[in-house]
Amino acid sequence: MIAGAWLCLLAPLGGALAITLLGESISRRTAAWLSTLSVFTAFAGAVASFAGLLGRGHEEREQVTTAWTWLAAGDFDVGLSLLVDPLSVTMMLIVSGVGGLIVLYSIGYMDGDREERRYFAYMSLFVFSMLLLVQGGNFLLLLVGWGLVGLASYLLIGFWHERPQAVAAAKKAFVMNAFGDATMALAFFVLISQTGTLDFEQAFEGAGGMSQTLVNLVALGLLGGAVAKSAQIPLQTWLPDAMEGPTPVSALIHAATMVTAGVYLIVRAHPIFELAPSIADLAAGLGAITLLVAGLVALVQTDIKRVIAYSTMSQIGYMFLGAGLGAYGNGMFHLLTHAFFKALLFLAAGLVIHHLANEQDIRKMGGLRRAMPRTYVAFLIGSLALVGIPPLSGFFSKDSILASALASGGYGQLLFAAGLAGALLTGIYTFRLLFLVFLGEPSPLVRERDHGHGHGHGEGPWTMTMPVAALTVLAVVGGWIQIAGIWHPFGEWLDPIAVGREHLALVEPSVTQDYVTSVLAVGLGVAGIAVAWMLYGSRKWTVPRLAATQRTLEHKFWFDELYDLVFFKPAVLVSGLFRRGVEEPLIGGSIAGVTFGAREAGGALGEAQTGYLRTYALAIAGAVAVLVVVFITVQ
Amino acid sequence: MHGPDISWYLVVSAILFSIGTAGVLLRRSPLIVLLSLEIMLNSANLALIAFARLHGGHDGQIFALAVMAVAASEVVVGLGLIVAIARKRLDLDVDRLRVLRG
Amino acid sequence: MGNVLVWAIWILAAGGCLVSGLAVITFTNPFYSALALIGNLGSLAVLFLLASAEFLAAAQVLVYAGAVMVMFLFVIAYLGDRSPGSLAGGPSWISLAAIVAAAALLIEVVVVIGLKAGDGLADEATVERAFGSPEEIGRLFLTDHLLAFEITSIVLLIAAVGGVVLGTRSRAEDEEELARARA
Amino acid sequence: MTTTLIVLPLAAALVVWLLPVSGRAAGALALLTAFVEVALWGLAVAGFDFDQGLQLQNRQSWFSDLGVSYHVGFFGYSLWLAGLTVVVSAAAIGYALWANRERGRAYHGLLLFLMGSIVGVFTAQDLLLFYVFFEAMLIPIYVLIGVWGGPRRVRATVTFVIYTMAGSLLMLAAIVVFGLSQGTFSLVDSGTSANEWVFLGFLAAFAIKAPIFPFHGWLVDAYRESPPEVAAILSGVVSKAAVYGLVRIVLAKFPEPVDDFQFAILAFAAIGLLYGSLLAFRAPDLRSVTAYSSMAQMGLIVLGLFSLTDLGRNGAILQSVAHGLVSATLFLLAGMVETRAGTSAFSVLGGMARGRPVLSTVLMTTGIIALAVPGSVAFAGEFLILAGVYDAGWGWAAVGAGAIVLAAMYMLRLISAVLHLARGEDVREEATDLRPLELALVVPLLAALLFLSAWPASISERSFPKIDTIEAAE
Repeated sequence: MIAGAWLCLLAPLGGALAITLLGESISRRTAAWLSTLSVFTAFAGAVASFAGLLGRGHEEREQVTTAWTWLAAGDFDVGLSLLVDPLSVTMMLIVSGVGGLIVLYSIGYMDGDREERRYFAYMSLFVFSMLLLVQGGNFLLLLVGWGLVGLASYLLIGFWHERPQAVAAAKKAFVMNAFGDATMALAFFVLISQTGTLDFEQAFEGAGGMSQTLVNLVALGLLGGAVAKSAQIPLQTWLPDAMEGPTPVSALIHAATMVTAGVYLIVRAHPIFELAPSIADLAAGLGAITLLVAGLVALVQTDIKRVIAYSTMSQIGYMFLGAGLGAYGNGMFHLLTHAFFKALLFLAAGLVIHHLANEQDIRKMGGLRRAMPRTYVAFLIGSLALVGIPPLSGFFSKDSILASALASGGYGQLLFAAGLAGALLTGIYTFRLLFLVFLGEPSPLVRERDHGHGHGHGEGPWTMTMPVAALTVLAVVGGWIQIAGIWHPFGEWLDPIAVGREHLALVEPSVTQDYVTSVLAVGLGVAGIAVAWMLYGSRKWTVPRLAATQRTLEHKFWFDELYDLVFFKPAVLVSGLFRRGVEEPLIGGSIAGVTFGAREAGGALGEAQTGYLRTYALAIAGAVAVLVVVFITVQ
Repeated sequence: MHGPDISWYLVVSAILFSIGTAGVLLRRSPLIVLLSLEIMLNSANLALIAFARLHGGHDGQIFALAVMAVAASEVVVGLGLIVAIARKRLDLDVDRLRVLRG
Repeated sequence: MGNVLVWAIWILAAGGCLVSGLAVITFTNPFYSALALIGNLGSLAVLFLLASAEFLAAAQVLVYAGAVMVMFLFVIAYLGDRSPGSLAGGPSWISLAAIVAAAALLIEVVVVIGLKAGDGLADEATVERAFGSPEEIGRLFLTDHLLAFEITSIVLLIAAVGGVVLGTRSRAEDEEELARARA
Repeated sequence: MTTTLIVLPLAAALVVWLLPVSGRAAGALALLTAFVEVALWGLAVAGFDFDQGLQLQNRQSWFSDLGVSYHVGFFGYSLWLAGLTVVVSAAAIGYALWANRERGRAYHGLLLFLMGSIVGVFTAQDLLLFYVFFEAMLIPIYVLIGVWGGPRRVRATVTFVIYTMAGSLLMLAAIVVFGLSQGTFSLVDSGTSANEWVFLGFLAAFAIKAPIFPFHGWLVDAYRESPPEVAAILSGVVSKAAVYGLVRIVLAKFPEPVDDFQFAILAFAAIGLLYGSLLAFRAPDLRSVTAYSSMAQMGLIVLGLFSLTDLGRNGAILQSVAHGLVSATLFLLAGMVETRAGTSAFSVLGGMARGRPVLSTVLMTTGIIALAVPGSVAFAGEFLILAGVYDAGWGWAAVGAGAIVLAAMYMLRLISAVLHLARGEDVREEATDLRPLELALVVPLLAALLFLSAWPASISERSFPKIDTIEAAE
């Protein structure tokens, strides 16, 4: 089991290193397969760990293994240790499993790119980092993984490094994530200073003895990291831009795995959030706001990937809502199903983009159903799962979150309402996308591609279609492992991560609440689909023209402009001020002043050099006379 | 053999030293400046010898002997310079030799 | 009786010393100045003798008054007529300051002798007859002060070399001379 | 052992200067010496007991009546700093050999001399000896910048000389006063002092050397005008002489003034950290960014040292080594970029990643470590430092955390400006990728960085003996 965990972690790292070091001595195709192989090896390791845990009693499902002391100073030390428990194994399975499928898909998608090797090295690096994040046995290693996934994300968003937008988006993503890293680090400093350790168990115990303010600060710092990584308001603006990266990257990093790390963090650190209920409520609230805002913005986006990106933000909002309210199991459950259907949507979108030679503007698409029937089915299933139509996976997971919200008091009910509104929005924007892309008359672009390509090409090579098929199946059946009110194997599986503490899920909705929620949510989802059909499918209604609203949504509520004004511009300004106001006049000026002064003084003293021998001699004699006086008086 | 005590020697030495100083500072001919320097050196020698007598040790005398040797060297170099200056057809005048002017 | 004689000789020598010193710096003709300096050195030698520095007195006469001054006289005979006799020029305050500085030094030393060291200078050590004799000096020079001795010899050597270098005509000067002769 | 480490390069320098060999041969000899140094240093590490204080001592009385002695030896932290010195110097000498500098004998002799004196600085256990090495270290730098530097080398040298001279004189005065009042110049035998003026004298010298805001006027010119390998040594190693001085002299000998001035020093360090980061963010070329980021990093290191905590102190040593390796690598890479494009100005660079995978991988990796991505050794150092300085006040840690974000901003800007976007005006299409020889220069440095990233505790756990403070170790 331990060996499985190490294999799982190290295989992708090995893959990345091998591809980097071998360089051009292997073909691009070999590099691609090497990477795929390494990720599937990791999956095998994860499965082995999973099997190992299943073979144990509930109480013994927590294993820590330490390779060596990673960082130590004084009394503080942190091991390079892995934690294998149900939570981390769940994440390992998602990351390596979905990751493996997506890397496989990339073989077809990236075929022919000049820098394929680099791409696959980065992909392996990402999987390694993500696994380190979820397997890390203490907060510091978690932060290391946290930073490394940010790095891999940066590298992959900016993969096409000759595109200015891609480079800018990559930088933006990294810097916003660095902000989150910094707040997390600050939280850790508080923990170290108060408890002397970053070990999960010990830190949780120590946190119990801290003052409320400090616990709140720690929780707030962690939340800052989570919000940045998961693109929640107010640190959400990087995610849509991140769509500049290759589509499989968006599927893997910006949908299935990395962006959900915030949820993982909240669940992992739940004892701290339980000690700081106000911050947990804040997390849930931010989730609710994000799911609404993202849903609204998604309504007007014209880039196929950006629509899906906003829906990702919105879905993670649900997870935050659940995790913040204490419904950890349900939050994780949604994380799992979301990984399936969102990866599916991205990969299907990738097929479309691939088919249309990198065109991403949905206004130029339409009527693709005929050209790409299988893709259409996959996309449809993904969309239905996203909207939460039974019996697809999204239904089970999203409704359980909403039911938990309904069950947790007044605040929860407020959030519940927001979640329901989000369900309506989800229906509208998801099917707007579907109808615009696949239904209607084929657009000029689509027709041209169909003719140019001929039909032999089909919908993509098997390396691309196979993962899509697999994810389609998972998106359908993925939700059946937990059915509200009937069976909860997933919740029970996750329970042991809080052995000896309260039950993992702090809120337990009643069966009635479950059914009420389901009826409402599904009803609203269907209503959303209907609205989308009237607007974009049958076009019986026209899209209302509300200029101000439209503009606000198109500018994504002006967040980018705001941050530019509040952070970037001042940084540039202050930097310029320092350069012109301090560095040049004061620091440089002081040097010039010293040189000038020295030259002047030299000139003045030069006057004293008369050249007359006796002035020098006189100086000596006078000095001696004075010195004698000094000696006499001093003695 | 009781002659004047050491303080008298020192007074003579001091007067000689002042005379030498005045000579160095006031005269224009480099030759006489050199001669005045000799007076100063010798006044110092006198003081050294007087102190040697006072303490009954030889160190002062040894020192004075070394000073003589140094004085001899100084004369050699000094005179050599004067001759060289003269050969360059420059004026033998300390007031004219002021290329070190700042 | 002996004391009176010693005093008399001492006063004569000291007086000669001071008078000849003044003469050195006042004569306009450097030749006379040099002769006065010989007198000065000679009277100093007498003072050395009275202070039990027999070897030094001898060295003073032989090396200084003899060898060094002869060299001086040669140079003066060669260049004396080209050397200005007057006092130095420049601003007059420099001359004034020079005299003040010299006087200040004198006064300071006298004050020091009188105020600070008066008593300590009265009782001089008793010395044996051999004090200051060539044997003593020579022995010390080759034992305790060997390093000083060697360094002195090196200084002399360097000075000798320096004198030779300074005295040698350079080729450029020769040619210049030649050109002038032709013209 | 210690004496050998110091004397070997000095002797080799003499040999190179005196023997009439070709520049290439001189370089080869210098490189060989550097390798031997690295090997010797490896032996020293192998035989070192990190739970003890001063080891590998050589002591010889020098001026006994003043209490001055030739006394050298290693503490854990100085061993790491010396290791940094020999490794970076070896790379620098290799670079000089590769670049085939004019007047090779003089050049390589100076580099060797520099290496020997820096090792001397890091091992000196006597104040006067420390001063001698400290000055001996500066002389070759003056010459290397002044003779082999860029177009504005004279100005750079003069500025550097003025600053360092001012610092050195203050330090000399402080040393004399301290030594005479203690009756000995030995760092081992002397006790502590509460004299604030002496303390400030030392502090000023090290603040200039580091440099700490506002004493950084010499920094940019010197780093931009020196030959790349000299800049590498200057920013990577020489600045760490300040770290050694602060640890060995200021912190160890002046506990009371350190307490009194802690706030002020932390404030200046924090200002330097932010100031350097902000200027790096707008600096116009590769070298200036590296220079200002060095300044920021030194601010961070000082922050760690003056947090007066175990975490901060160990973190500062770790960060010193990390930053030394990083900035040396960056300067060497800047030199390699300059040989291709003739400049390191961002406005005319760009797009070098296309078709140059090795260059882009190496620069990217270095840059990423430089911005302290979590998991890198620089991150480990920063983390320890900030965790330590949190105890001195949460505000310092917050400032430091803000600097993490700024570091990301300026390093990413550097990476993009060189590697990404459209091809810059001065980047010729045929400009080559890194050649194997160049790779051989930077890869060892990178390998060291990656090794330390995998195991930063190798340094942070082994810099100071565990039980105690520095004083008790003596």
